[in-house]
Amino acid sequence: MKSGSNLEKVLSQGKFAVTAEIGPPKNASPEKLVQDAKILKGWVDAVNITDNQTAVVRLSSIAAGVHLAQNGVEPVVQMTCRDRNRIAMQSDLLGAYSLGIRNLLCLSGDHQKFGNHPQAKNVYDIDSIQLIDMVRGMRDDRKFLCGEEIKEHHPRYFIGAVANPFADPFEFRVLRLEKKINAGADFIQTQSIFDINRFEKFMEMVRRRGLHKKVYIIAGVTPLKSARAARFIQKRVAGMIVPDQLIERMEKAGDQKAEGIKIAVEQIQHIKTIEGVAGVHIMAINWESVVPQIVEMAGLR
Amino acid sequence: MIVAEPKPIKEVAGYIKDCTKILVVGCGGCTSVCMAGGETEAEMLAASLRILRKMEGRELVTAVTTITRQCEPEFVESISSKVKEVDAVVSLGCGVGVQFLAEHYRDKWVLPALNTVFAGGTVQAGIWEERCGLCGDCILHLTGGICPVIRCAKSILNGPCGGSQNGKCEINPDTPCAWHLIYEKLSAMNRLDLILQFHPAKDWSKERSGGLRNRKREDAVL
Amino acid sequence: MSDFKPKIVAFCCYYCAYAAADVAGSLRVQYAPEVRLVEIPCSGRIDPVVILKTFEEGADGVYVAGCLEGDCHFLKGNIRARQRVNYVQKILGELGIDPERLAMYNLSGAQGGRFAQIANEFTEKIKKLGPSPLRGR
Amino acid sequence: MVVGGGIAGMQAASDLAESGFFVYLITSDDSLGGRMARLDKTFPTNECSMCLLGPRMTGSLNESNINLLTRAKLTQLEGEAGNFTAVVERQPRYVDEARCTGCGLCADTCPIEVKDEFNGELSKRKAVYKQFPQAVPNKYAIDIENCIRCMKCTRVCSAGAIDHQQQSEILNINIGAVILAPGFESFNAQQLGEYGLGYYSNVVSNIQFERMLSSTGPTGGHIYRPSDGAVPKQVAFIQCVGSRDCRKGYGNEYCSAVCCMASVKEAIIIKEHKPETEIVIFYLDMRAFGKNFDRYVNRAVGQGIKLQRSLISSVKEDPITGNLSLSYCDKGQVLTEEFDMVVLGAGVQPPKSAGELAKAAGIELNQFGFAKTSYSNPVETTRAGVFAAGGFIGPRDIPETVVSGSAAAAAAAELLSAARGVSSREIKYPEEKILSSEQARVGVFVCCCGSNIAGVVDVSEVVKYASGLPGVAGAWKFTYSCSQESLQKLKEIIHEFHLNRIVVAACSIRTHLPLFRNALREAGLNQYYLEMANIRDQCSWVHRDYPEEATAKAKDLVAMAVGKVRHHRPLYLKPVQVVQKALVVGGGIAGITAALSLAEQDYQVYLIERQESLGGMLNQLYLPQDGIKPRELIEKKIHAVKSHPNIRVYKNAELINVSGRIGDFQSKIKVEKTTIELKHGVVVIAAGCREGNIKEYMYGEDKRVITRLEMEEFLSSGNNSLVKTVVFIQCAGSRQEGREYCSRTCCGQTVRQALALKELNEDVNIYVLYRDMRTYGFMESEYRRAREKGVIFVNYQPDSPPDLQGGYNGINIKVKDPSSRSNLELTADLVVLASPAVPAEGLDKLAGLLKIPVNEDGFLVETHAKLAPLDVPTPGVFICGSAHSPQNINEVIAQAKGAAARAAGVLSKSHLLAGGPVAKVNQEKCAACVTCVRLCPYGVPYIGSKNVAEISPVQCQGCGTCAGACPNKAITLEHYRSEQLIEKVRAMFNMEVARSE
Repeated sequence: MKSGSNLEKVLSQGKFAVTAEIGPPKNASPEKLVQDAKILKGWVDAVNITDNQTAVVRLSSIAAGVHLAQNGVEPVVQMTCRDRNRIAMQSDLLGAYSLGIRNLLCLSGDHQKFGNHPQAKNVYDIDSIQLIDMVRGMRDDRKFLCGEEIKEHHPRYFIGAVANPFADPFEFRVLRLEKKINAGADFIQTQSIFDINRFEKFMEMVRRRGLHKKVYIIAGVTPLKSARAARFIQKRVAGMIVPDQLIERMEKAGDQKAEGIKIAVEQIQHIKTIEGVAGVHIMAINWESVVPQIVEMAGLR
Repeated sequence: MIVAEPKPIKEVAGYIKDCTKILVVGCGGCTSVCMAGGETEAEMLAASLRILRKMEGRELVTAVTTITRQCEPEFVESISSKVKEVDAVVSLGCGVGVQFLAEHYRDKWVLPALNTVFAGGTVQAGIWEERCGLCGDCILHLTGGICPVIRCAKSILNGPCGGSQNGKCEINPDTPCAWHLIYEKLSAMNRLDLILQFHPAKDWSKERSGGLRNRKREDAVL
Repeated sequence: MSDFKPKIVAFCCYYCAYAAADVAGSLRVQYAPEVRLVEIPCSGRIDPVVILKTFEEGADGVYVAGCLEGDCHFLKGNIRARQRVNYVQKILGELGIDPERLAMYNLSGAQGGRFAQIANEFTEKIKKLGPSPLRGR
Repeated sequence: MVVGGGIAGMQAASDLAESGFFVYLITSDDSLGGRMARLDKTFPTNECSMCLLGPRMTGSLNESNINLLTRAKLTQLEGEAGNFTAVVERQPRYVDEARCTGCGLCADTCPIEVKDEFNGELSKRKAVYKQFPQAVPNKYAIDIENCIRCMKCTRVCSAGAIDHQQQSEILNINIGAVILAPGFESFNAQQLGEYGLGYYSNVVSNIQFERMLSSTGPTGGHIYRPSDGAVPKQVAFIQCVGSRDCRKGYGNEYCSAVCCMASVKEAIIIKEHKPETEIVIFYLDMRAFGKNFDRYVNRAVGQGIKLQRSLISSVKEDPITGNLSLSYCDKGQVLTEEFDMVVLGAGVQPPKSAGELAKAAGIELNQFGFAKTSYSNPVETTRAGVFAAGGFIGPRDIPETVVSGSAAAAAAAELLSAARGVSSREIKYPEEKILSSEQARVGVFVCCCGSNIAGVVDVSEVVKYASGLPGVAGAWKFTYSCSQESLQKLKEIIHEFHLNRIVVAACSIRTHLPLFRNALREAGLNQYYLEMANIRDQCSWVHRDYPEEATAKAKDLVAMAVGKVRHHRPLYLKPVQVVQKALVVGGGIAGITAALSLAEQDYQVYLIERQESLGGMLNQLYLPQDGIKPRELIEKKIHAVKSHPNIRVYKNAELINVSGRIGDFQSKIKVEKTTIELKHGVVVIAAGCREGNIKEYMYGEDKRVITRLEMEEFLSSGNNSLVKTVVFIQCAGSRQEGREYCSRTCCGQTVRQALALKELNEDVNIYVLYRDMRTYGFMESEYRRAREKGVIFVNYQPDSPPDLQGGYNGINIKVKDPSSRSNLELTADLVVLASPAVPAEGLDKLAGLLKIPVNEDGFLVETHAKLAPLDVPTPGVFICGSAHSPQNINEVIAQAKGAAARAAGVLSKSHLLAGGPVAKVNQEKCAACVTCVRLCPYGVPYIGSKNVAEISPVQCQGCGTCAGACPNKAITLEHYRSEQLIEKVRAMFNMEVARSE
């Protein structure tokens, strides 16, 4: 075991893992986090905490992770490269580990243009792959990025990375995934899958290169709340593909929410059959309450 | 070249509101080429400032001159007699030009008329685009001659990020994704191995954050 | 305002606008006497500095007149002229001078009547706008 | 030798001189100018005749290869083509031309007054006189018959020019060819007593009327009734006075071709002066057959000028009021109307001297007394080496006269090509003073242009004002600044006052700049030290009712010119090589004739034709014209082209690209699938015209309706036995909306076709439905013959065109006859439509390639409708034939030869001069930003080996687009530098400040 986290245990045992995701509040209260923890407890193996997602200021992902852990849910703390340089990042990595955090998801982060501080100076001292490499180096080589040895108590994270099978150039996405694996990623959480065919193709390429044997791939699923939301994702969110027939199906449905849940369940059931997929990551942002229902309907618990 | 763009005229007028005599100095270098600071624009600015003053009912005396490059002390010195005559100097050079003038003429206000925006080139007549981030540690040999430091909004070195779609950057659908371009170029040249290599964290000390940079060539020092 | 006699400068290309002015003459088409014509070989010769300084000197209105688009004696000079006129209009706006005081016209060398019409039209427009804020200052 | 100093003679002389020949230009008059000098304005542009003529006359006088002899007559011509000896008798002028300064003191003191024939005897002149103010040479002369030898003039002439003892002299001049261009005379309408000219004082001839309209004429440009000086309120014009009249002693059988348009023009000018004047033009057919003529007539009608199709048999005067009553027939009724004034549209006839001159030159005259020339070479007389031009060939307007002058020059140049350049002389100007460092001393010359300017603008005020402007050393007033006298004075003043910058406030730079530039050069100044202010075309003429504003504007314009000229720099022209080859586009009669003429003049010619065979329209014309069969003519010419060593023919060829400039063009032509590149110095466009589509009159619906071209074929086949009634419909598709012009060639062709039908079968019934029969000139005889043969001509009005119905027995036609107000019903076996002549396909594209403008009708637009009918604005490109406007074969041939002469003017030179007002790069300022390289429409600038922009002055077209864009002001367009333009503007405002202070 690299980190000894629950998620790592589940995955290494070959169980179909279930993770969820919550966004910390835009205030200084743990209340919402505690509530969400109560809802999710027992239904999922771990929960991702976003790091100032879409570049909007929120409660720190490390602090939020601690709140979840205290309420019985294992967190996956997300860390982006946008806001901190290599010094701050390593410092936070030490701190988070000291607070019991074991899972880390490394991302480059959304550009500040999309957030509430578009005037901010971004950092990008290092990129996401360099971050993975840095976290792996701290764990495996017991070294800081600069090469200095971490003499004792080095942090040992279960290192996650993201993959977006829906961004371009498509053929390169698998290669980049491999690059992340080579840098040290232990598990991969993908972008939300709506275009299941494309994901199938992606996985086929993954298998051809044998990557599914080197890393746990957790497929992202997002239940759609409404046809309008689906349309918005299709049109406005970069790196997402929502097939038209999906939107049409939502539009035709009497109860769009129920239809969204149904679709998510179907998707999970489909994903489960794809070789090389190690679990699902259910991203029901601002709709966390639906996660248990989906998990149940999909027969995951 | 250094690409600059004119500041709003009224802003410049504000800088010199207390002056009665100014010297408007164009630059025959980069800012001429990017049509922001040559003699034509210097004349335009001088006329504009005079017009604004005239409308206030106050006179503004302007002299206009252009020097070959504002970033050379000799050229800067060549206008000393003109500088002496005025209350302030308005420079249509880049940030370098303004500073060279200000350093050279210690007791004069030297005011910028341009915003210096980037190091770039003419992509077509009348359109200039950024190309170099002046990072001090060029990696273009690895990226097919396309700079991710300046052309990627995140400056990532192991791109493209997940926001790349249809070859465009997520932050602006008109801007090509630098990493997509790199991918295409390397793929066309059969050198995808370069992009698959892990690019370690960059030494940014050679970039501006490493402090004031200078360069010395021993044999050229007089 | 009725006794306001604007000073208007028309930069006219030799091949069309100036020729049209001559034709207006030979046809004795009468038009507003406020316009002062400055001949240039092609409307493309005009540059922003000349236009702006013309305003600075006190012109109430300025127009550039070139050949019909597509018919420029020098192929594209009139297109360039229009671009430059647009550019100076923007600057005039920045300076608080009505950009309407500057215009670009196109006409053929045979259109004496049109020349007169433009002169009248533009003079009327300037009369409505009143004296340039730079006049007499 | 060119005989005749009118516009034809001057054109021929200057074309020949340009082409490297030495020319003796002799005129029996005291001055150059001919008939055109008597005209006020010219149709259809209403341009001032004298203003057009002035520069021409001065140019002819100043051309170093023209030797002008006035009061000279050709009395004998011995020898043969290529080597003649001309005997010229020079009448004494009694004023020494070398000494006379044209000051006019002699005329002021002369006590003798005689009727001035130049002004139609409406005014008086002295016995020592000058024909007209702008006379060239600007020298006085003595009318010795009326001179009483009182010697007052001798005493007053300080130059000692008067010499009553001068004798006539006989000159024997060795020459290679002769061009006869003695012009024409007006028919003397006094011969027609019924119109009352000479008896009724308010009846005037058209020439008298022209003189009245002229600002230098007897009434200073105002129209007064000769009887009482009142301004006439009703004016009648009577057309065809002495024309189209075959009664002996009543004038001439032919149509004078110009009077319709002249009268319309005079009527329009009256309207301009006094819009309330009521004007009626009584005419038979409105013969507005030329380019833009119909539009001009329509404009006249739009202005309220009434056109009345009626023959006026007589004019009666009310002896008390002096008013004149005219009776005429309209819509079957006889009407009588009273007018204040009657103008007789007197026709033209050969000059009185024609017989004498023909005898001296050894040529034959035709039945009407004009020079006998061949249809296929309209400038060739019956004697080899002797050519004719202008009105001497037959009635024609100014552009056709100019064309024939050029054509005659070409014919002479073909004959004498071996002698080209042998006796020509180079112009030597005095060495230029170097003045660049000197302070500007501006001389301002303000022109009155008779009353053209002075009638509105207070010229003295302008002069006074100008003299006070900064940098001005003096200001002077000229009555006619373009007169010889003024130019001489200008030069003298330059020397006397050490002027180094000149402003001429007069008319347009478009017409007069070269003249004044030349004057500066002759005065030893750089020609670019000149600036003109157009205070006439752009001031006095257009602000007639606002003399105060016009004067203020004129002052501004003068101040502006002064402001600019002070910043002028001397500019120099450099010689560049000429590729002495021509490209002729179009292989019809025009192209072939032009190509042959140039080839005969020893230039290499590339002749390109779009079709697979040469010949063009003439391949489809069968009926002989003036005894010449078009098809035979064209076959003969095609053979000549094919066998000529100097001509290279490309068929199935299309011009696809032209670059370069006058003297050095590079063209790409596509011949089938290959592209060929040609280098040449000039281009002659002879793209011709084609038969336009007809939508009217059941054409295409009924096979019995055919076009005039189809009729040619029908007649040539001889298969016409079944045809009993033929109806011709004129103007089918011409002179209507969208095609507002006359196709010119149809009326003559219809008459020929009708006569040919009658010849084949005397019994065939022929009707011609027409709007105006435009059988102008000598074609009138055929029109008359057709009527004699029984062809019935029925007029129709455009608002009620003939109505056609197809029937079993024939086509039923109904037409309203306006003269009888009845409906005529006809049944025709064959209907022939006078189809329109429209621009050739692709002419617009061709025009685009060569940057030639096209008019509303799609034909090419020449540089000047009157005086430069074969030139276009693009230097080195010339046009001829029906691409210019629809024309008859002989006219096309004349144009083609004329274009060849114009082209030869370029090709004869090994070098042209280039430079002057072109773009110049200040290399120190150039940042090599490449803006100019990208911007130049001609691709001239490039970044050279010095890493800065370079612009070749030879290739630069001088538009200044680069200068307008250069971000560091490294490029200047010389003569139009920014500071020059700004100073020009500033001058006008500075003055305003000065005035308000």
